[in-house]
Amino acid sequence: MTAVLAAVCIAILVIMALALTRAMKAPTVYDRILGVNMFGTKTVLFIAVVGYLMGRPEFLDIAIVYALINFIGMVAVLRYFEYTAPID
Amino acid sequence: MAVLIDLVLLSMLAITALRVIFLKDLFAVVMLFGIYSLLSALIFVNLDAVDVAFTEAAVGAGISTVLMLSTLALTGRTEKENKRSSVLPLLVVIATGAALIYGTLDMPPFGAADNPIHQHVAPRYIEESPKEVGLPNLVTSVLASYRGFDTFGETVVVFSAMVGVLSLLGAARRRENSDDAAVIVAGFKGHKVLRVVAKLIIPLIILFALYVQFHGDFGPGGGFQAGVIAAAAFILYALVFSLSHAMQVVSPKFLQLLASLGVLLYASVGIYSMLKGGHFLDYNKLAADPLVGQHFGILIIELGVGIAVFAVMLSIFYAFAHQVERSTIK
Amino acid sequence: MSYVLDYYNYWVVVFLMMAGFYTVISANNLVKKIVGLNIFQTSVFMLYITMGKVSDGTAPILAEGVTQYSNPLPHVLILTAIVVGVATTAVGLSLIVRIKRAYGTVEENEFENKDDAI
Amino acid sequence: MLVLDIVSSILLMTGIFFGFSGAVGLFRFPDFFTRVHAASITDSIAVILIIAGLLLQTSFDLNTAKLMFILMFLMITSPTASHALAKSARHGGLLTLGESKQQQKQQKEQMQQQEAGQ
Repeated sequence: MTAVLAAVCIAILVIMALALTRAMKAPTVYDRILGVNMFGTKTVLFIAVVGYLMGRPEFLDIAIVYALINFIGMVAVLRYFEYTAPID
Repeated sequence: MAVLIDLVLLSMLAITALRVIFLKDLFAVVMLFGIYSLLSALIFVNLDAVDVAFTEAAVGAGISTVLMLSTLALTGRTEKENKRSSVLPLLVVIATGAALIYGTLDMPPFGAADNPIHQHVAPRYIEESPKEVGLPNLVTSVLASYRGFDTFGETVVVFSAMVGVLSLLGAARRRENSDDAAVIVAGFKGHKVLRVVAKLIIPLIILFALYVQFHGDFGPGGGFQAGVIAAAAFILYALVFSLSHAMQVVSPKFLQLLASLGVLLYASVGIYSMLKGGHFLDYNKLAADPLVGQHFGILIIELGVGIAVFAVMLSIFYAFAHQVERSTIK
Repeated sequence: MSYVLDYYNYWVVVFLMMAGFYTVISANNLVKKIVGLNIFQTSVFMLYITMGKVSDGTAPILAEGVTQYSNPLPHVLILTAIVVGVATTAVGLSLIVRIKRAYGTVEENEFENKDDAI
Repeated sequence: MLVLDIVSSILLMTGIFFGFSGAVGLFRFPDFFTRVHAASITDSIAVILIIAGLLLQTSFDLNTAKLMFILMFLMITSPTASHALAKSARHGGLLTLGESKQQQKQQKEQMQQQEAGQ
């Protein structure tokens, strides 16, 4: 079972790397926000899986905080982007 | 396995930091900085620093990003071209970097159990703290009980940061005529779905903040993290509905009162333990049995820290958001 | 190979420190300087936490059947440092807002000689 | 016990497959609105499957409650975030691939008319 969890961990790391490159190399700002959002949700899953892999499942509190902060950061970016919204 | 995760995360972090240097669009810089602090919080989780990851995620990726975004809304989004040549800074950076890397060569290897850092002070606290303080979370017991006076100083530092920001930006006053036409930028009026969902999850976030506040003794959490998460809930409310709505719910005057109440609560625990014959912030005297006294003491000061940090973070956000709204209206 | 594994953490910390340092020096915009400062700061936190890690230890929360814990003391130090770091960032950002209101710009090369004009 | 392990590893693997397809879709799709579509849908399905896989690993205790809370929270917030992003992009004037092609065609026709006009 731990082998499966380890494989899942590595796979999520690869997905996070892809989302990160999307966030870094984005044509428009909205693509960048999309990359950041996808990276955030994948981080939540990563912590949950690592918590179970290491046998310390009280990491789940941190996963909840990640989900929270990811959503609030997303709303803040959209809100303040509409203030200064020249489309580049 | 943990080493592999550590290596991959560190290299992702390095690439993000590199990318931040060469970006001109400040919006992208702040978003990548959000990812940077989220990634560093992940590395803290991997290095077994659970409380630190909690704080870094909530504070670093949450509050700092929101404050920087509101500053960008005031100061403009793109950085102008830098005419000065970048050779000199590069040389300075390379020189100091080489000296530092040379310095790390004779540091003890990473993760070895017999490193000098683990021999001197740590064993005493790992063995003694269950007997003297009785909390499973060693970090909270050291933070709140052994080093209570420093945490008191830290709470006062956070309070003085609020005083600094309010004196610089002017305290946000709740405009009585807040429903007049001047309030043009009234939140996401168009986003109906966002407003309904925000109404649904803000109580959940506050409930989670209370859980974190009182769960600090047994797992990751504590006063600082709880205060920041509660402030993040109200920041979400202010972002989705307009600032004046949020100010009607929690007025700035009430926040300043709450901040000073939190710091006062912390200090009164210290004074009370002095009245009972102990030193300042000596919780053993708070109850008949010292262990119960420790529990009371830590619970109350964590509550004081939580209230103070919540009020400080929210009033700092109010000051910034008030500036943003004032600048867009005129 | 194991030599690199022992010191990889410290080298990445030094690299991040230098990245933040370079951003602070060469950035023209004040907000970007603050971001560089935060990058520098987070790398210092990582240095302390990597020193406190024990390879087969777990998080310093007492649980039965666990003998080896990572060192909790750097965690307490860094917890305080993060909160104070945010407090200073907030004050720094409010100073930038005031600079923008006073000089109309936050680009360093533009308002350097504005004072002698007043 | 073996059945539980097999079922949860199947769930985890399919969750990873969907997550991976979302990440690849993020690069392969031509314009922004299809990318939002790819990312947000595979995000939700990957969250459901992976957390369901983890739920089978836990005996019924506090961790199950936390996992259910994460699942419910993500099910509420991640589609909303993608919706808000797409709406804000649309409101900000971003064109879909079809519309941008049409716009280029119109501009070409106007230029031809101006040349024909001179």
